[in-house]
Amino acid sequence: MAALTPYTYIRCPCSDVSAPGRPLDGSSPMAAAADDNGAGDDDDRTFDPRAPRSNYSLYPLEYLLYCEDCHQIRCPRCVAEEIVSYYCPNCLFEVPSSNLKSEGNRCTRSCFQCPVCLGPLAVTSLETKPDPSLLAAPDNAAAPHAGPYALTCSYCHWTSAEVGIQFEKPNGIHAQLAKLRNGGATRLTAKERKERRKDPAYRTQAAAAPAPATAGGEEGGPSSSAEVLDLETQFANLKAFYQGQLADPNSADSGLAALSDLGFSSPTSLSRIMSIYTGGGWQDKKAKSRVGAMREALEPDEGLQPARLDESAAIDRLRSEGHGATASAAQLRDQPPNLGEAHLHGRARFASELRPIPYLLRTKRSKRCPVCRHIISKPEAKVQTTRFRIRLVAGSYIPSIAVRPLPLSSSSSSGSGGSASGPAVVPGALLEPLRPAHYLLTFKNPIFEPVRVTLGAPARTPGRFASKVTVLCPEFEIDANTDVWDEALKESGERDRDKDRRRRRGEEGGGQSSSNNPHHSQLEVGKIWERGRNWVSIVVEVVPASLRLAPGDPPLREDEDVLEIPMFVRVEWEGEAGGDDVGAAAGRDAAKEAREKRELAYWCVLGLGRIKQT
Amino acid sequence: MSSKRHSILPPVSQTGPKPPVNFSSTITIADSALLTGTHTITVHGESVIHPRARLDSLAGRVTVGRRCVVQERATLGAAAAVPAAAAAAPPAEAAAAVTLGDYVTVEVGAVVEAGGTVIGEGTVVGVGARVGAGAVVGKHCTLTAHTEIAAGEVVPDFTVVYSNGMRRTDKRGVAELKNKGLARQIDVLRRMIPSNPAKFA
Amino acid sequence: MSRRPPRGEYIETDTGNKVARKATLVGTQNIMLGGKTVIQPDVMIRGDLTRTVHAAAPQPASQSATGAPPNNTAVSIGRYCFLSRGCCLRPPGRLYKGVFTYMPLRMGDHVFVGPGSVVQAASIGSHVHIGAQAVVGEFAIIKDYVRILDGAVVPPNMVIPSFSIVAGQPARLIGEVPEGGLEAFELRDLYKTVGNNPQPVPP
Amino acid sequence: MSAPAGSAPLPHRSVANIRSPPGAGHHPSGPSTPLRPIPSNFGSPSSLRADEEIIIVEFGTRKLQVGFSGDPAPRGCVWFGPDQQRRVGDFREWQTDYRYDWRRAARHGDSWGRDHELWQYDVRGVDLGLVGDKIERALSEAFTKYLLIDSRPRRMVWVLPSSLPIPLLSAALDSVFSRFQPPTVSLLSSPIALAVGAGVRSALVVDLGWSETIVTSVYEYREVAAKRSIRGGRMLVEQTHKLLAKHLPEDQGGSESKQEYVLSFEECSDITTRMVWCRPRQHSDDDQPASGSLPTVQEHDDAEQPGDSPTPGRTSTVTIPLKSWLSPTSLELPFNALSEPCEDAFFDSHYSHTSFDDHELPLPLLVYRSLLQLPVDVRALCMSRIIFTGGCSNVLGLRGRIFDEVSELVRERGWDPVQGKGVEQLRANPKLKRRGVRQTGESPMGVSSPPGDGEEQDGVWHDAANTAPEADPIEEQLQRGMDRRPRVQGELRAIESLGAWSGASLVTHLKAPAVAAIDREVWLQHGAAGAVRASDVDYKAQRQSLGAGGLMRGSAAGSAWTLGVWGAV
Repeated sequence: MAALTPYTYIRCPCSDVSAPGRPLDGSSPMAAAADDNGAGDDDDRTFDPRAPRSNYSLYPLEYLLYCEDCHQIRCPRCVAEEIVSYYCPNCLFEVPSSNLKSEGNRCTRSCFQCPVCLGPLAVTSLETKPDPSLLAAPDNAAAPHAGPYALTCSYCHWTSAEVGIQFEKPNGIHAQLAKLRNGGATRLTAKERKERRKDPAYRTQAAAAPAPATAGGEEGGPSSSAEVLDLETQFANLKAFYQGQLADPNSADSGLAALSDLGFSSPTSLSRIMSIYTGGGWQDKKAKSRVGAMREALEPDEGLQPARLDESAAIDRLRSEGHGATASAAQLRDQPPNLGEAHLHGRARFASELRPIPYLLRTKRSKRCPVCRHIISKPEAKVQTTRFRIRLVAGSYIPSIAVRPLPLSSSSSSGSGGSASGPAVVPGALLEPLRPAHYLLTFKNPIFEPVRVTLGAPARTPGRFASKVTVLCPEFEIDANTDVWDEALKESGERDRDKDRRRRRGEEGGGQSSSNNPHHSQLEVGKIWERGRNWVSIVVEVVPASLRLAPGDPPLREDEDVLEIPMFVRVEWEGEAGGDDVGAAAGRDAAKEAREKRELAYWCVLGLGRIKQT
Repeated sequence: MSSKRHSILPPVSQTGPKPPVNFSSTITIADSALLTGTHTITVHGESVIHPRARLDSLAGRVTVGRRCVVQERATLGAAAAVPAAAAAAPPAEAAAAVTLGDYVTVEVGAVVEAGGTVIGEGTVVGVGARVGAGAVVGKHCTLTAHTEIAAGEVVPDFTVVYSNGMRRTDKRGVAELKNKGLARQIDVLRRMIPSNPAKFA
Repeated sequence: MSRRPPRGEYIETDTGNKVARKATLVGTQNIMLGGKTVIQPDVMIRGDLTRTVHAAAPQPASQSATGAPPNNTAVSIGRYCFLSRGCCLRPPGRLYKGVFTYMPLRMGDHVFVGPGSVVQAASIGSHVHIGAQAVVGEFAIIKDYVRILDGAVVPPNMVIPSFSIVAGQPARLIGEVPEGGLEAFELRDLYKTVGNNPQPVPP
Repeated sequence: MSAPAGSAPLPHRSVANIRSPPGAGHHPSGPSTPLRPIPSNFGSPSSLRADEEIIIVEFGTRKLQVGFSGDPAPRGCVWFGPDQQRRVGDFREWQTDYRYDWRRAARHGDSWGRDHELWQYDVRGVDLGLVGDKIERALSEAFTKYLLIDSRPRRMVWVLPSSLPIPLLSAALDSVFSRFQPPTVSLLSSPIALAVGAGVRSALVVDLGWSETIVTSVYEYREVAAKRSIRGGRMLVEQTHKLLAKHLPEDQGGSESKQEYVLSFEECSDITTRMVWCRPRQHSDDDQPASGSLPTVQEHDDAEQPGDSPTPGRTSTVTIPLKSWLSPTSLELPFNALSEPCEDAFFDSHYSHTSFDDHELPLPLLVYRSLLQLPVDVRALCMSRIIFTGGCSNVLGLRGRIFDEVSELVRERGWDPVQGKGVEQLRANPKLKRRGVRQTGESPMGVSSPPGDGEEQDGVWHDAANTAPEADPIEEQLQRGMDRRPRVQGELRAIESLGAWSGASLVTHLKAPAVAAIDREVWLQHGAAGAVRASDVDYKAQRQSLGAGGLMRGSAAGSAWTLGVWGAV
C-alpha cells in the first residue's frame, strides 16, 4: 500500500442542493451506504466521507474557486464554463472554433498518437528508415526527405507501415490518412463521395476498391452483389434517402424538396416521422395517404446494408494468430470512430486494424459563478501564455488546513523547529489501533481580516470502523493576513517573520500557557497549540479503531483502513460592505469602510493516515 | 560555479578488489567509471564506458562487445536482487556474469544482474531498466525505460518491451541503421569523454 | 525535503546556488545555473555532452583547460530549481544532417526534479514538477505549469502543453492543473529548507 | 431481470393494438390544414437552428456514447469503471506501485465487476443518487474531452433501452437537468433508432446487451413486442472467467466458480473481447441432414464449415497472459475451448428447450419465440429485417450461429406454437408446404402472406390477425408506393444498422419532433409524476405546440407530455 500523506478534502456546498433519488429499500449494502451519505445533505447530521457518493462532491482546496459576490465556494461541478480557445496539445496550434464543426474535435495537421501505446507518432521517411529514437528528423545523409513516409512511435516503435499505411508527403498526414484504409487500399472521403453520388462511374469505382485485406469479416469476399458500405457512406446514403423521401415529390408542396438538404421536412413527413415516436396510430387519413410515399431503403445506395454473418475468416485468423495479434480492449477504446470502414461487427479486433489516433484538441476555459454569472476565472486566450485575467481561487479566501502528525515524545527536533519542522514521526507511518495519536491542524488565514473558526467533528468517525475523535480546541481566532509586499519580500523577510512569530508567542504567553512552550507535551483542552502571524495550530486527538473483522464480515474495502475525519468548518469574519475584492491589497483599508458580517460553512475531510491492520 | 575545476566528481569509495581487465586499445572509458570484482572484465573495440558506470565482476566475467555504450550509473553484473533460484545455473554464473553483444546500449541507471545474463546485438536497455540474473535478451530488442526482465527470462529477437511488460515485435527493420547511428554517436563520445584506460589496467 | 544535512554539505555560491559537495557535475563550464538553485547530493549533470554540429573542428574535450565558448552550454538551469537526490540531467542527442550531436537541455525557473529521475528533455518550462523516479525522454518539450507524476515515462519527442498533469508509461495526459494549483509550483520556500543553515518550513 | 416499467406491458407494446385501434380518433381532416402554412414558419427557425448542435447521448450499462446530431458516429465514448468513481485529484491509479485491488472491490461474488456498470435494472437497493453522479461525471468528461463544448445549455436527445426502469430514467433526468440545464431532453428508444439507422420501418432488433439480451419487434416504427433473456455480456464474461479458472493450475475445486474470483473482471472482459468466439452450428447433432438445403442458410453454412473443419485448427492452442492472477502467468489452452463460454452463455444446447424459464431462454429460442408471437404479416416483415446489435454481437460467429439456429428452428417447426401431433397435421397441410418453401426464401415474396394463411396456422394469434383491418391503409399505400419495388419479406434475412446512436443522429438531423420530450421547467416542477401515458397524449395539441415551440421541443410547458415508451408513474 502506498504510504499516505495526510490530506484535506473540502465538500462543495453545492452538493447539498442536489440530492436526487433515494434507494428504494435498505436491503442491500449499497442502499445502506446510501443512507449514510444521504445524511450529508443536511448539516446537522454527519457527512460520511466513505459513502460512494461522497467521492463526487469532495475536492482538494486547489480545485475550488470562490465567487466574491455570492461569497460562496464554487467547485468544478457547479461553475459554468465557457471556452476561450481550442488548441492541439501536440503542435500547440490554436484552432478557430469555426473549424471545429467541420473538422471535428481532433488535430487535422500531422499530430497523431500511437494506437498501441498512446505515445506521440513522428513522421519518418521509409526510404532511409530512420530510428526516431536517434533521429527526430529524417537523416538526409541518405536521400533527404525521400518518400514514402510513415508514422512511427518513438516509444514502442510501432509504425503505420505495419498496418500498410504509408504517405507520399511528410505533411498534411491527417488528410492523407482519411483517404487510406488499413492495408493501403484507398477510399473516397465523404466530400468526394458526395460529388460522385450522381456519377455512374462511382459505383464501379467503389466496387473496384477492394475490401481491406485485414477486414476479417469480409475476407469471405462479397457473397452477394451488394457492396460493403463504410459507416460514413451508409450514413450519407441513408440521410440522402430519408431527405429524398421527406421531400415527398408527389405531394402538393413538392416545391419544398429543394430545402431537403437542410434536413427540412414537409408537414407530411413531419407526421410521418412523428409516428416514429407515437405509440398510438394515425389520426388523419390525409397524412396517411401521403405517408405511403415514404418507403424503406432497398438498396445500398439508399443505405440498406445486408449483414454478412459469415465471420469464419476472422475466426480462422484468430485461431492462427492468437492473442498477440488482437488489440486490447483499452486500445480499442482509444481508437477514434473509424468512419472509413464497414460496420465494426466482428471486426476491429486485430492489432493490424488499429489506426493512428489524431490528437484530441484541448481547450482553455473561463468559469462563471452559476448564480450571479460573474466570471471567477478567465485565462488569456493565447495558447502559449499561462497568465490569467481573472483567477479567484478559494485558496485565497478560505483558511487552508495543513495536517501533520504531532510527535508527543517531545524529541528535541520537534521542539527546536517549533511547529515548523517536526519530522520525528515518519510521514505515512501506520497508526496503531486503539492507541491515542495526536495530529496538528494548522489553519492559515489568507484574507486580510481576522477570522473566527468554529470546528465540529463527530466524536466517532462514520463507517464500519469508528475511530474516536477529539478536537481539543474547536473554536479560535486567526489574525489577519498581512500585506502583499510582505509576500514579495518573503525571502529577505524570512528572519523578521520568525521574530514576528516569536514575539507573538511572547505576548500571548500569559493567555495561552500551552502555546507558550509547545515542546511540553501536555495538551490542554480549549487551548491553541501554537499561533503565528496569520495561522493557528490546534491539536486533534484520535483513537484509531481496530480493523479486526468478525468472521463472515466482508473484507476491507479500498481505503477503508484510512482514518478519515469529517469536520464541519464554520468561518466568520467581517468584510467591507461592498465586498468586491476581499482578497486584494485594497482590502487593507477596508477597516475604514462599513463592515458586514460574513460566514462560510462547509464540510471537509481530513485524511490522517492508515490504520495498521492486525 | 567558482571553482577552476571543470567537473565536480566527488570520489567514490572504490569498494571491493580491483578486477583484472582486458581492454581493446580503441575503447573509451571515463576515469570515474567504477570497475570492481575478481573476474576478468573485457571491453571490446570502440565501446564507450561513461563516467560513473559500474562494472562488477565479483560474480563472474563481464564482457562488453564492440561498439557498446554503457551510460552513467548503469550497472553491469549487479548482485541479483532476488536470488535467481532455478533460473541461472550456478556453474554458468561463475563462468560469465554478464555478456553484452555488439552495438548494445545500456542507458542511464539501467541494471544488468550477474548470472550468465546475455544481451544480444543491437539491443537497447532503457533508462532504469533491470535485466534479471540469467535472463537472455535477444538481438535488436528495445527495453523501454523502467522495464523489468525477470531472472532467467528469454526475450526473443526484435522484441519491444514497453508499458510495464507489454511486448510486441519491432517490425521497422532498422537494425543496421540503428547500428550506424550508434557508431556515429560513439565517434562523438570518444571526443567528449576523456578516456583513461590506464587507471584500470 | 526538509531533512537537515550536516553543516558544510553544500557549496553556496554568491548567486545563491546551493550545490551539494556530493553532487556529480561533469563539464561544469557548460552548465549554467540561474541562481538560487539547489542541487542535492548524488545529482548528476552531464555538462560535457555539448553540441558538436555547429563547429566543424572537434570540440575541446571537457577537461581541457581552454574556457569553452558560451554557445557551448550543454545544460542551462533557471532560478529556484530544485534537483533532488540522485536525479540526472543529460542533454539529448540525435543524428542531425548525418552527424551525431547533443543538443542543449534548457530548464526554466521553479523546476522541481524528483529523486532518481532522469531528464533528457530539449526544454522544460517554468513551474514544472517532475516526480520521483520519472524519466523524461530525449527532446521532450515541457511547457509551464506541468506536473509529471512519480514513475512516469515521458516518451522521446513528446510535447506537454501547459497545465497538464501526465503520468504512466508512456506518459499521457491524465488531468489538468486546477486554477488553485499554481502556487504549489513555487519553490522559494523549499529553497530555504536546504543548505548549510536551512530554515524551517513555514506553516 | 425485467424492470418494473418493462414488466407491465404498455398499451402500445401489447400486440393487440399494433394497428391503430379504430377508436383512436379519426380526426376529420386532421392537422393537414393547420400544417399548410407551417413550412414557412418552420423555414427560418430550422435554418437558424441548423448550426446549433443538438447533443445525442446513448446510454448503455457500461458506457455512454455522446456526440452531435448529424454526425455519422459519436464523438466520444465514456466507459464506467472504478477509476471514474474516484475523488477529483486522486491519481493513485497512476502510481507505479498501485494496483487496483479488485479482490476487495468484489466483496461478494455478484459484485464482481459491478463497479464497471452504470446501473442495474433491478433497481432495488440501487443508489439512484450515485447513478445520477456517475452520469453527470461521465457526461461532463465527454463534453470536456471529446465534444469540446462548454456548459451552455444545449438540447439533448437520449437513446435508451425501452426497458429502462422509470426510477433510473428519472434519476438520470434529475441529475442532468440540474447540472447541465438542457432546455429539453427528448427520449428515443434504441430499437426504433436502430431501425432508422438501418433504413427500415420494421425490424426484429436482437440486442445482445450487457446485462440482458432483448429481442424487440418493431413494426412501422413502433415497438410491438419485446422478449428478454438474462443471457448477456455479463454472463459471457463470467463464463469466460469460469473457463480460465478451470484451466488455471492452482484450482480450489468448484469453490472459485461463484464465490471466489481468481481473476480480475477487467482482465476477463478484456480476454472475452479479444479471444472468445462462437463455433458454427453443429450439423452432426441434428437429425435432419437436409438443413443445408435452406438457401438462406446455405451461403453461411458452407462458408463457415471451412472455418471450422480443418483439423490443424482443432488442435491449435493459444497462450493468454494473465496478470491479475496470484502470480502473473501465461495460460495455454486449446483454441476451441475459447468457444465454450459462448456456448454456455448463449445456447446451452445440451438442455432441452423445454427446460428453460422464460427469463433465461437460449438466444435462438428467444428470437424464434418472439417471431412466433407476432402476427403473420408483421412477422413476415420482421423476419427479413433482423438487426443484431449490442456488445456481444461483436463475438465472432455469434450472429451467424444464432441466425442459423433460428432458421433451423423455423425449418423444423414452421410457425407452429404447438408441437407434436399438431405438427403432423400441419405438415399435411398444403398451404403450409407452400409457406414452408417460401420462408426458406427461395425468392423474396412480393406480397405478404394472405391473412387467411396467418389465421390458419398460428391459432394463437387469431385475435391479432382478426384485429387487422381488412384494408390496412398503410399497407395499401406501401403496396401502391412500391408496386415495382417489392418489399423483401417472408425470408429470414439479417441487415446491418448504423447503430442506435447514429439512428438517433439521423432522426434528430431530420428534425423530427419527439413526443417523449421533456421540458426542463416542467420536469423540475413535476418530475416523472407529471408525465401522462403515451397513449393519452393528444398529438394534435402536440403538433400545435410544435409549431409554437419549435421542432424538437415536443412539449411546451403546460401541454401534456409523456415519457413515451417508458410509460408513467
